Amino acid sequence: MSSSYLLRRTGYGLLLMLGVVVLNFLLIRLAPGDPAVVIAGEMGGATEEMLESIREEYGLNKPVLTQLAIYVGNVLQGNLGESFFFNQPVSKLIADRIGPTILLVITAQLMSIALGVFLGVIAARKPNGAMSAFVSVFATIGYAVPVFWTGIMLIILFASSFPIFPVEGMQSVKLRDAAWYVQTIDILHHLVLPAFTLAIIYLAQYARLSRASMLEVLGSDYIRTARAKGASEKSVLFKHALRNAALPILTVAGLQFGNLISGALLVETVFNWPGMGRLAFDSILRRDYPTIMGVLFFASAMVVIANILTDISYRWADPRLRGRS
Amino acid sequence: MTDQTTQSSYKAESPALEAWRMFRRNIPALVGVALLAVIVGATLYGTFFYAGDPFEVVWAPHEPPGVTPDFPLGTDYLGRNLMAGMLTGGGPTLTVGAAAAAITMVIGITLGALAGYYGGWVDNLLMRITEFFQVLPALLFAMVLVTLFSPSLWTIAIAIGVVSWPQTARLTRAEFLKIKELEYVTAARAIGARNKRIIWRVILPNAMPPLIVSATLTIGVAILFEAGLSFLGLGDPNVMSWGLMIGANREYILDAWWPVTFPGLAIFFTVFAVSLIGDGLNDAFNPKLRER
Amino acid sequence: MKLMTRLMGAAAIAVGSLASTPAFAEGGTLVIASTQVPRHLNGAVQSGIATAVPSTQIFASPLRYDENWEPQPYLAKSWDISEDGLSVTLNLVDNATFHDGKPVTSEDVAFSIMTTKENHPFKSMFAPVESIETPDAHTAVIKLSQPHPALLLALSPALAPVLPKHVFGDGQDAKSHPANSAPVGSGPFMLDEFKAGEVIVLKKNPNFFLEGRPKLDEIIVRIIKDPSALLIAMENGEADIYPFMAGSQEIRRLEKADHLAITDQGYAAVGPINWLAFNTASEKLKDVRVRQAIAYATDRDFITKALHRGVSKQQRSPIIESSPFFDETIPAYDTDLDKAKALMAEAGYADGMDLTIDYIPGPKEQQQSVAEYLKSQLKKIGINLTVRAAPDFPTWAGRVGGHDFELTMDVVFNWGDPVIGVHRTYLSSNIRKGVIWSNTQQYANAKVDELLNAAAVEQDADKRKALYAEFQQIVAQDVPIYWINSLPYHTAYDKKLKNVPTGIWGTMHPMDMVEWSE
Amino acid sequence: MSALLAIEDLRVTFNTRYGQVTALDGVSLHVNAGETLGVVGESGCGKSITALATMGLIPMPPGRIAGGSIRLEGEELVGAAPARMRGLRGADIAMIFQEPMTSLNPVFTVGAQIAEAIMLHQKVSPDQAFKDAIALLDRVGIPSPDARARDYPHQLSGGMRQRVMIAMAVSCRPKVLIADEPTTALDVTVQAQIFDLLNEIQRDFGAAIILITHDMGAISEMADRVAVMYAGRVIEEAQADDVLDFPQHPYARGLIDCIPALGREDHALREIPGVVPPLHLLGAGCAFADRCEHTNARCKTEKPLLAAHGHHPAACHAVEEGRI
Repeated sequence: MSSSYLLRRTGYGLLLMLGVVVLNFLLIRLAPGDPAVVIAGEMGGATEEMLESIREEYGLNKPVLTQLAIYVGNVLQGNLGESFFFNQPVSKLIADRIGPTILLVITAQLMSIALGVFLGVIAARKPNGAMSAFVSVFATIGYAVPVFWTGIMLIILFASSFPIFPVEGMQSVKLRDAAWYVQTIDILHHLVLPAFTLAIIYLAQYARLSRASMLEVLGSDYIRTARAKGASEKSVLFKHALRNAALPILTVAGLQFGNLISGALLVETVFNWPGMGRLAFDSILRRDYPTIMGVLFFASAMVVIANILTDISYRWADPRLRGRS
Repeated sequence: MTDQTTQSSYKAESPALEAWRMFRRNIPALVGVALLAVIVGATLYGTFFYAGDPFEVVWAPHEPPGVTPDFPLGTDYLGRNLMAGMLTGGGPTLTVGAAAAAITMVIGITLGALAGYYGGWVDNLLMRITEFFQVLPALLFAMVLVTLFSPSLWTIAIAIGVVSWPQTARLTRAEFLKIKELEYVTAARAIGARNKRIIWRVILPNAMPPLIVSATLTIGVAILFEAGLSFLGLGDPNVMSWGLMIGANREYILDAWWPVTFPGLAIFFTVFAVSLIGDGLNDAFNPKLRER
Repeated sequence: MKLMTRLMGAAAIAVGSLASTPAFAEGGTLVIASTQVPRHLNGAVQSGIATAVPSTQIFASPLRYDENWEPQPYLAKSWDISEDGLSVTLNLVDNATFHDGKPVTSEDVAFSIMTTKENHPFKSMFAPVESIETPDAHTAVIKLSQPHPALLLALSPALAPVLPKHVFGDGQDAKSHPANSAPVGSGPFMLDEFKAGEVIVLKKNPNFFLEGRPKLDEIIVRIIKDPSALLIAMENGEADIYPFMAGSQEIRRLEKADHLAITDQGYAAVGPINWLAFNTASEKLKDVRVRQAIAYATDRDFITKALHRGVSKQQRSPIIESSPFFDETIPAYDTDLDKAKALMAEAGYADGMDLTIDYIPGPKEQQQSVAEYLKSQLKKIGINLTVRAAPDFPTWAGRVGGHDFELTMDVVFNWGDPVIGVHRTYLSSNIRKGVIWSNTQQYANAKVDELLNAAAVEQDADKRKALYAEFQQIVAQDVPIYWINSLPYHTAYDKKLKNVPTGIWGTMHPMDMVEWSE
Repeated sequence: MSALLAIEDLRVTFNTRYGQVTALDGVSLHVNAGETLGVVGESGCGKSITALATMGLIPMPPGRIAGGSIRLEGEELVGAAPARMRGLRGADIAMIFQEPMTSLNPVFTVGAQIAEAIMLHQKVSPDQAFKDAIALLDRVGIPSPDARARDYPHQLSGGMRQRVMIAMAVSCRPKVLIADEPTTALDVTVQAQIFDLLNEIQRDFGAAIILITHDMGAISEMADRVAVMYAGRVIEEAQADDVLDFPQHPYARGLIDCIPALGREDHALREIPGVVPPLHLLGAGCAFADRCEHTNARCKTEKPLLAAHGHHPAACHAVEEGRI
């Protein structure tokens, strides 16, 4: 693939991001309520003079369009502003949390794709078999279960009945001075339930999708060719068919990424996972506008990046698209 | 098998009839219809048989289910009747689901149809807007909308609609791109039909099957969405809904599993039913899958 | 899947065995669990328990208090109050240094008190302070415009952290000073890491000016907003102490844990009152009889015993009942529905009325539950109450601060001395639109103003008490607020912990004596 | 002389939603080394099923070999172990498919696909296999085979792709090469080239070819012997010239008449009226009865058997009764 394509794609992504910034800003500033009162309230009540000095400090006494221009200018320089609630730059708040969110989302994504595709391929081998029926039912169930409810049920189950997995947080604070590998195991241990909860919806969808996709591919002429060559069943399934069946899965994986972030928001809340989703939720409740905007910005950026990566891998996986733009 | 390619010349049926015949034979889909009928029925008429104010404190908090015959599902953290909550809580959930799906379909179909039919700069512009909305993480954006404009059933439905339409728009556009090249569209144009008529009277009806399937699934998604928002405490607090019940009782899950479990199951079964129906419709409309 | 489970199980065992062997040495680590999120760590410009707990560890203050409301030396080894009550002299220790090694001087004390006066929301705390003289590096003389008996309590760690002037005095606005999130103090612990909204890690200050303290090596504050997650953390030993626990379910549950002890001591100075406030300026509620009717209809007994499952105590007065200024003779408004109906009829509302009630979003049991309860209870005297929920704190604060409400449930703290936490609610001079926790009831009674102003400057404890007694009688008659209960704050802690802070400020107090018993 | 490949009385059934249908109803065919057998018939007559059955590629379920035998050099293939069939496929029996556009895997280079076929049956290194693949591409007449081997199928034209398919099929020097309508999807000029190539390959490798087609022109060019199939049965079988010059069965006559003869005055093509009936609607009588102008009562009730009544074997009551 050409680098000019990548460049164009990235440029377009940046343009989308700019749109996101403008939209968020206008939306939030046009909403009812005085941010200065919000800030003062968080400090524990304030006088009119304090409100005035807060307005001054956060530039809230300027016209909205001027504020927008300033904000966009700042964002372009990588400055997302100061949180209304925390006495910290939004970028630091997000930097503290983006890692855990990415860890959760990527783990869930990989988990759901790996397991889902595996189930789907197995099911596709016998379209009328028991496994196939299971995948169909499981897919519908996985789709219908509210993700936060699954999380809660897992907490009930694992909190006391089977306390083999931690049900809250990402790390045992008492291990924060332990060796790196102990900490890594500890984090992975904490990751199991949240990642599984998040993965389960998509796992079901990937299973269903890859089953359908595999069935389609398995009926195609080149699979017959592969069999006619004398290729083994394993090679037919996992080499010849899966490479082709993976294309729609990739597309969906890219499109799902936004939903995955939405799901992560709920899962983080349920499992007290120290990620961006919870920051977003808390900031919305606190009317911490700069933080909300920052999180929306980063979340959209993650979607844009995921889409670009999907595009790239799609082109890698499907030679027919290479060299085309 | 190639040996069957000629069957159509022997047995001709109208597509709708054929689809209905397929659907009627699809047992999971029928299960879905039955399940949904039970849920909707209970929501609409349940209070005739079991009256109760879901907000009223009627009993000791956290009475387990099955202990007091008056409160078969037990009580919540305030001592409110869960059975009453379950019966009245479905209404808002289903209403928001249906309304949000309707909003999604209206926006999605309109934009998708215009983009697909006119192509060119219209298509370009509308697709850029669609992409833009696809980049925004839906739940997050809906949360912002709901809090900024204060939560009520309407704002929730609108927020869900506003964040969910892009997929429908894409689907509609794809269908329109396909159908507008077909002979009968050319024929309609040849006899001088106006664009408006071609879009809404000629192409849209033929694009409906996948859109109906998509609408069904959108209802399910919207219900889950409403539940998620309510769970986070962003639902309308003056209206008892299943999501609200889960969110309100979540703090106490270690002591009482039932106030969270029952509404969760209700949401699950509703969405399950809806998606079974959606799958059934999909199979019925999509002849390629019939053999499977 | 199976392999995964097995792997994770193995990891669990590995981690489990690591955690069970004491990972800490001598001093050890104390993990504090908290549901409250601090904005930053500087208590000089921010009120609230979330900031105060870490702030009192990081910053030392002129005085500290024991469990009998008696001031004790801290940065001030002694203090004098002049005869006329207009000047207070603090004699500072000479070996105190900030975490960056610079000495603590009277300049810093003067700077800190003036900064707090200007920026802290509790205006009455240091309002009479006119200037602070620093005759030498270890003497500070506070000059007052009028006698101010509340001053000594205001010099507590929770309210008067001593900031390093060389850090905070650089001209930046103290309210948003970057150092608020990376503070340098002279307290027993130093900030190691602050992940806003998640975790605060404090390390032992090796140069703490009190010999042999602190005992602990490390204090970690873990913020866990979800109560059930927090309970699990306490039960699993992931956290060692959980202060400010107010939920009856939480209390009842942690009482059952073998390794934990529960106490309700340590909240005397906080004075958290759960109350029902009336907008006395509104058409329907300006008639005192309506307010009294609602008071008679509300059953404190039901609320504390049934709704709160017996963990909370009834509260009859604007002054917390554990305070020395509380007047026991105050009318209690024992539940009397007939009387309530009669009052309603007298006020011309025999046919009932419609009202709305708001509540602070937060712990449901104290606020929302009571509001919901009132909805069904007030129906009995013909009041059709609509619960107006707010999705978030700012929404609620906007309504109440903007005087756009009829009834609201609220939780307000006494903060030790009535001058700090009580006056603000009842002084007519403090009716300030847009400001939450001012006199949002818009209650104005000249006699009350007079009594409170006199009590603020009265140095004789008995006379002061008498002034407050009269004040309490009047406001109980006028019911601008119907006080319901004190928040059932409890502390759950590991039984192996020694010297758990149970003084008047509880954990908003330096934990330099806390240690593990092993 | 026993044939290289002998199919006898082969019955294949499929389960469909219309119930069980018989796709092959007692098909017998054979082919000798170096010989080309043409199998003709309209689509749906069972030609491809016969080929797939020989390859052991009938999808089961829904398909099932209900009876008969397929022998390669005397070895029974019906019911052979799957591993054994895999070993034979591509090595001893190879197949070229109708649709070169879709028969190559779009995500692998053509070189890799040929090399895979080689490596599946011969112990060679991947490098060597790729080199062999390039040599094969050269052999099947692809210019600059070095570069083409690194191309993906979509980068090649249809004719090129069919050459690739042929290269892949002959990569292990199969004894039997089944070509299922190898030229249907190609331009006429390319068709001739492909047939030339097949002829060359046969000369070089000495393989037996089963050419499946509906095109009598192709038969006349390629085949030594011809079997005509209709609705799952062989209805006429003989040397190519015999069938072409003296078709017996009315269906075979129809097929021959469909050939647009060069230089003939009337360019109007004759067509066989009607279509092949769906297999699930086959009755007891001759499957061609509905379309045949010689049908009588017997045709409707009794299936004719393949037997030499006239010039050569055909399955037709009318021929047997001498009505035509």
